[in-house]
Amino acid sequence: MHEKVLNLLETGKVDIFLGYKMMAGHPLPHAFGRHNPVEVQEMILGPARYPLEKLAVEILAARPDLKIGILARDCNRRALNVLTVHQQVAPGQVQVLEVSCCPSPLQRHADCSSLEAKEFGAGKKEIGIDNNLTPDRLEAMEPTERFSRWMYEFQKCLKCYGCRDICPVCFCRECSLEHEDLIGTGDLPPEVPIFHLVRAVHMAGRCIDCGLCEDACPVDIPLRLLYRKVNELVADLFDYKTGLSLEQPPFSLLFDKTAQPAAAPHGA
Amino acid sequence: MYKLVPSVCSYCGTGCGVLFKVLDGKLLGTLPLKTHPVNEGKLCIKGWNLHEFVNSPLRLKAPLIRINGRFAKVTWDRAIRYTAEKFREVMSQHGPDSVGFLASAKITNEDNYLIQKFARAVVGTNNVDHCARL
Amino acid sequence: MTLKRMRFLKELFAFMGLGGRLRLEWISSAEAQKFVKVVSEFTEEIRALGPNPVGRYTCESGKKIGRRAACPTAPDPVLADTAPGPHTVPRAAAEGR
Amino acid sequence: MVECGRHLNIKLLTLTEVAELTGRAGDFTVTLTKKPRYVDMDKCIGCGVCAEKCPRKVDDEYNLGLAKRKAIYLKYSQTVPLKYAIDPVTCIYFKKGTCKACEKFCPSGAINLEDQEERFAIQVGAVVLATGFAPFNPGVFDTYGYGRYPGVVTSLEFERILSASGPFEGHVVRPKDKKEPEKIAWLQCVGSRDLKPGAHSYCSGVCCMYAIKQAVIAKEHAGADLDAAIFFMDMRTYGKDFDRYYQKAEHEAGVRFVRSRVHSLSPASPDSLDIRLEYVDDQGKLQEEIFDLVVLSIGLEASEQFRNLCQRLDVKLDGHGFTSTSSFAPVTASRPGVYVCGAAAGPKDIPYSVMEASAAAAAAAGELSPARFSLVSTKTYPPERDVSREEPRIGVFVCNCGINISGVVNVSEVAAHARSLPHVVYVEENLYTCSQDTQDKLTEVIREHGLNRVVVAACSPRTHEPLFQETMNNAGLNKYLFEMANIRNQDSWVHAQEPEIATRKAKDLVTMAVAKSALLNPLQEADLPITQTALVVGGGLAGMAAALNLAQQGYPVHLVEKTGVLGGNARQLLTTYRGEDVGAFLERLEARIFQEPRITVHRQASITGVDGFVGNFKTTIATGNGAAVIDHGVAVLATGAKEYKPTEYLYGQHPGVITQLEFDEMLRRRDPRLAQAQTMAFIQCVGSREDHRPYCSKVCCTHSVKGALELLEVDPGADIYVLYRDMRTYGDREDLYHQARNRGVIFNRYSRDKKPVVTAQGEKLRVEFRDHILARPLAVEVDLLILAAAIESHQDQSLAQMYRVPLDADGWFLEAHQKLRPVDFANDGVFLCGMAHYPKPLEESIAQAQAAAARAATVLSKGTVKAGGLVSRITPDFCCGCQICVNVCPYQAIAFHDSLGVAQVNEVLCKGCGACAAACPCEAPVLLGFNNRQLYAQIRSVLRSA
Repeated sequence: MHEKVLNLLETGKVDIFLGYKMMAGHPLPHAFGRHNPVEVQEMILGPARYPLEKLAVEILAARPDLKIGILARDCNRRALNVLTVHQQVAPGQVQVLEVSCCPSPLQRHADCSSLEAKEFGAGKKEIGIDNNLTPDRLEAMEPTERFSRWMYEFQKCLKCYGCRDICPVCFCRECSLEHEDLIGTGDLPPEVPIFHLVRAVHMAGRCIDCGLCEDACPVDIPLRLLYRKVNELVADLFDYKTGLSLEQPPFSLLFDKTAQPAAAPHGA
Repeated sequence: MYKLVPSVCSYCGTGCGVLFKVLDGKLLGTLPLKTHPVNEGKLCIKGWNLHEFVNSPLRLKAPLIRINGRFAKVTWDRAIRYTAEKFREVMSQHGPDSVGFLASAKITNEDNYLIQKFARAVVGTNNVDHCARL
Repeated sequence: MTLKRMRFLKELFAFMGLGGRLRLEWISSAEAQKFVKVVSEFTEEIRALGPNPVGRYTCESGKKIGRRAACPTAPDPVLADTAPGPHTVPRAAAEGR
Repeated sequence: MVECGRHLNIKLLTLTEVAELTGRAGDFTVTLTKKPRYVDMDKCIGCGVCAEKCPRKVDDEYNLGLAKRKAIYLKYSQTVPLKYAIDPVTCIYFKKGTCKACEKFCPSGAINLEDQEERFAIQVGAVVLATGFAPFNPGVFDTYGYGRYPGVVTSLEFERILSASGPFEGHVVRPKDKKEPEKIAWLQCVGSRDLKPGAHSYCSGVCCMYAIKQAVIAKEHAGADLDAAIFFMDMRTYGKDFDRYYQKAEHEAGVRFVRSRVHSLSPASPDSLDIRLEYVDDQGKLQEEIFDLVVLSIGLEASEQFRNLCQRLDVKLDGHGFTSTSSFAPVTASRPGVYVCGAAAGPKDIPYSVMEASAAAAAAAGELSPARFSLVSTKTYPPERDVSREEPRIGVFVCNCGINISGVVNVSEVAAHARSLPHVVYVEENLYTCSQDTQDKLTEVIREHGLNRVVVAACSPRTHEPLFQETMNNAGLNKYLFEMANIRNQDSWVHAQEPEIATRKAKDLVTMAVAKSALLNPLQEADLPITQTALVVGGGLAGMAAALNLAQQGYPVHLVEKTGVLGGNARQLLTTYRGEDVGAFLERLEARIFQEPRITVHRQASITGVDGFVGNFKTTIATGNGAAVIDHGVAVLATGAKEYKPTEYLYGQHPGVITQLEFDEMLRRRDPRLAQAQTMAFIQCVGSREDHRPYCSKVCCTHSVKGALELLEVDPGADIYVLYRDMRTYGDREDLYHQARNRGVIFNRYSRDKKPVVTAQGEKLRVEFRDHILARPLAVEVDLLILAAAIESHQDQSLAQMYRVPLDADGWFLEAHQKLRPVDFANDGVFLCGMAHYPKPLEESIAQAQAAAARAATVLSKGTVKAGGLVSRITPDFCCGCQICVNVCPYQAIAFHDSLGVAQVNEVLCKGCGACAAACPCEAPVLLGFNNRQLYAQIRSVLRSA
């Protein structure tokens, strides 16, 4: 692993490699550079998860001249695919070094898409939604009960925007969630349930189910459950497999990808 | 070139762990520190925007005194001297309870301790408060 | 496309427990009768479903549940005893503003 | 109609007849007789009080006697001009000399019972006849019992029964007893394809399609249980997408199709309104069925009046009483300078009538081009007031629309409500806000009260917004500071039975309009100059005709042809169905093209790239001499189609099997095989009306019949078989079909699942098929087998993409609207004609070519195109460059700017549909005039008031 990173740096294939390193007692994301090859030996794989691809795209936005490599688990890879079809990064601009999933302490399985949330207390299970539920298990409940439970969850929202800020595929410059005409300002919790439904709809064809949003949520709203349902619908109704390929146009609820010619040439 | 710098949120007393994204010496953004025992990878909206005030054009970097109705930049010496004079003036006329102290979450606990000590022991008033309670 | 888009929203609403409140029909400008029929039918359907439950979380002034204590709204039928109120918002966060 | 009525350069003369036409093309004097209306058009405000008070009720001819009207009346509610008229035949005053109720009650003193007939003359350069058709009157035959049996109605009457604005508001009932029918039968070919005296031998061409439509709609209105049966001889669904509609009607809607000619009707029992139908079915068995209602699908005919008119105008008629035209000049009447379009020149449907209308305009415009712009009026407006620093001052005008709105909605209450709304400083009620005097007053009020936003609560913006916007301009306000609330079509008309609810809804609609109007901003439109040159793609017949007409109208034309010769498929045709020599015509046309200095012909040229948009296209063509860039303002796509090369029936394997075009070639060369051949067969629908090509190729039936007749010319003793699925010799082509049968051509029908079987027998061929009358298999040995091969599209994806126009599922170019805009595309500045649109005979291609030229000239003649107004604008700072908007834009108006990394809207192409604004994840596009703030203000205002 270290060899590969060193090789990427030394051959000039990348200028910066984003991986992890222990610092101040924490496993932290770190930018390894060519100038300090010894440091590369200190690179570790985990156990924390950060949206490295998001960091890479942010760097590229300010310094398009750089070439960046990232340590990519499956979710990083999918996110990068989504960012590429949305023209946020040109294909190949970010080199990936694939590693196996998934060192998060929240994760008991190696497969990221079955990433499970921690155990929750009895209170939440009784009146809220257990983050470990699957969409079908939630759907087995009566609609009125389901609605109350969702409302319970949404009302806890602190409007910290953490779900958006950590999200690797949230790249918009102007966020609808901050748009005064769409979401009223100045109230807590934010407009229930519009705030979360707006975000859910915006996640259609974008969410790659990495679970970082739920990790970052200070009040444990089962966001993955919501977005997972959204993407189930996207897959069933539109036959669109989010993040699985670079060969598809960006998803939009407004047009059918099959009826469209290939996507327009890539921009900068 | 690009660094991720661990730090502690300066907004309130909770002490959440944060990670600053720094590119070419410029602060790009804030991330929660995933493994920090206090916040476990979560932040409130203020923490998420911790970097905002650092580069904000509205940030005050020098003391201002209103001169002829307009704020003017002055030296710390002058500002402190001016404040001390005014305090003395007010307190000599109306007593120590006529003044109060507001402390900030953006300074350290030690500094906050000093402020309340200053209010209580030096000035002699209990009129001291902190922005987290406002 | 519209069909798929509406199914998407319909199912999403249903997932939230708000099913049956969205309907898509094709009515041309020449089909006034159909329009009347569809709108009347749907109005009845909606009426049968009862008031929009979202309304329970919003009171007349448009203020959200965060200020619900002042809001004379119907109790939550499912969670009548444990209805979440402002107290469920963690205090620190509420005060942080 | 409204557009026609308000156009500055169209003068409407109603109740007027042409008495005489003297002079010559380019300089005619038309003598007109104007019948008295007895109502002053300038004073009448169309309020309807007169009709309400008129005591005389008469049958309403618009509803074909199914409803009543008064002696003073409007033909129907959307009449243009919206002015009442007195029918002197039934008016009590004109009969008995007293009454005058209308005069007494008219609020504007518009009644003039002394009105006299006027005779006057006007000078014109060209005359267009668009007099339409008369419906066939089935009452002349006993057999149908029309007029005697109340259970029998004509298709036109049924159309009114189905109509929401008709006497039963779209409820399907039997007029006499209002019974809801359970079974309805349509009888096709009533008065058409009928040699009885009084009927017509030709096919009316439109009845099959309208009967299917009526059956489908009747089932929609009355429920799927309704048994709808259509009795027909041949199903003639030959138009674009018609066969699909037919298939859907049969297989999805469940309409019953019965192939049979019903000979007579009788009442089911002496006292019943139900009708007994006796007919012979496909198997030759006599059947009997009882129907609640029988609809006679009546044909189209030329009226007596029309024939008299043509006599006065010295315009020749054909044998059926329609104007006589040549296939090569389909809209030109026999008298020079007189043009004809629509059903006046023979039965035809809406799209083709619309096409011909444009074609007639083009033909006339070619004639009149020297005088262009000499008599037109234009408008000038005062400069626009800058309202950007003003608080909104909204004026609300609530319209009574005569009794249309006030009959239901409490208008005063709505007006009072409007006064209570924020920013509203002036409220007025009008009897007719759209009347001319109100417009003048509006202008005054805007000035006097310093209004800077205007809301009219009246009817549909679709019809009236332009009028009010013009008034805004007259008052020195930007026209986009105007907003309409539709309290008529969407309120008083819908909730006629619930006045209180309607009033509440009207208030809500006004509240919303006011909330939005407060946030309206002035929008600017810019005039962009255009290149007044046309590019025609395709040098076939349609392309040539379009190019020639545009050149005659005075515009430079580039004609681009991919092969080395002009003429396209027409080169291979021998004669038209009327027997006119196609080759000779092509030579004349080609000569004129090459003589015309305004036309540049590019042969062996292909289009490799297209840039720009309406008014300013740049098309790159590659020729033998390298590439060239052509600047042009409009493009006409006339790329034609091709004959399908069959794989069926031993084609290509046996020399005796040929296609129709190859057959024409043999006729031209007088191939000796034709004279030697004793027995010949034609097979129709080879490759057409199949799963993968589910359309009718339209021309082949006539072509085969014509071919059979040609063969009989060569050898009158030849045995000729035509194997068909439905004979589709529409219009007067039916005469050829009739002639062919008379002369012994054997026509035998086959069904799609039992196709003829062809086997080789040495030099001969054996064709096996099933005789549909004897119901027995037959086999004939033929010398020559002619296949009516389908016409296929070129499936030219790349051309379609370059000009940003769509192709339909069959590869034909898809027009903007199949009925009303048959030669336009949704993308401005690009037009289509000829077989690139759909298979069609030569005369229809020429008419469509002229139509495309006319439509193209409407762009070229203006000299500029408008940009801006209600368009989308992308805020570059918010654009994240994902290009979703580029993909969703149906008008291809958004391009991605590579170096800036943002998407940009071309304001000329943008139609303001808002798809980009809805699709953008980042709220970057702002739809001017419908932005988020405005829309949310509307929603919030109404939720607040609810």
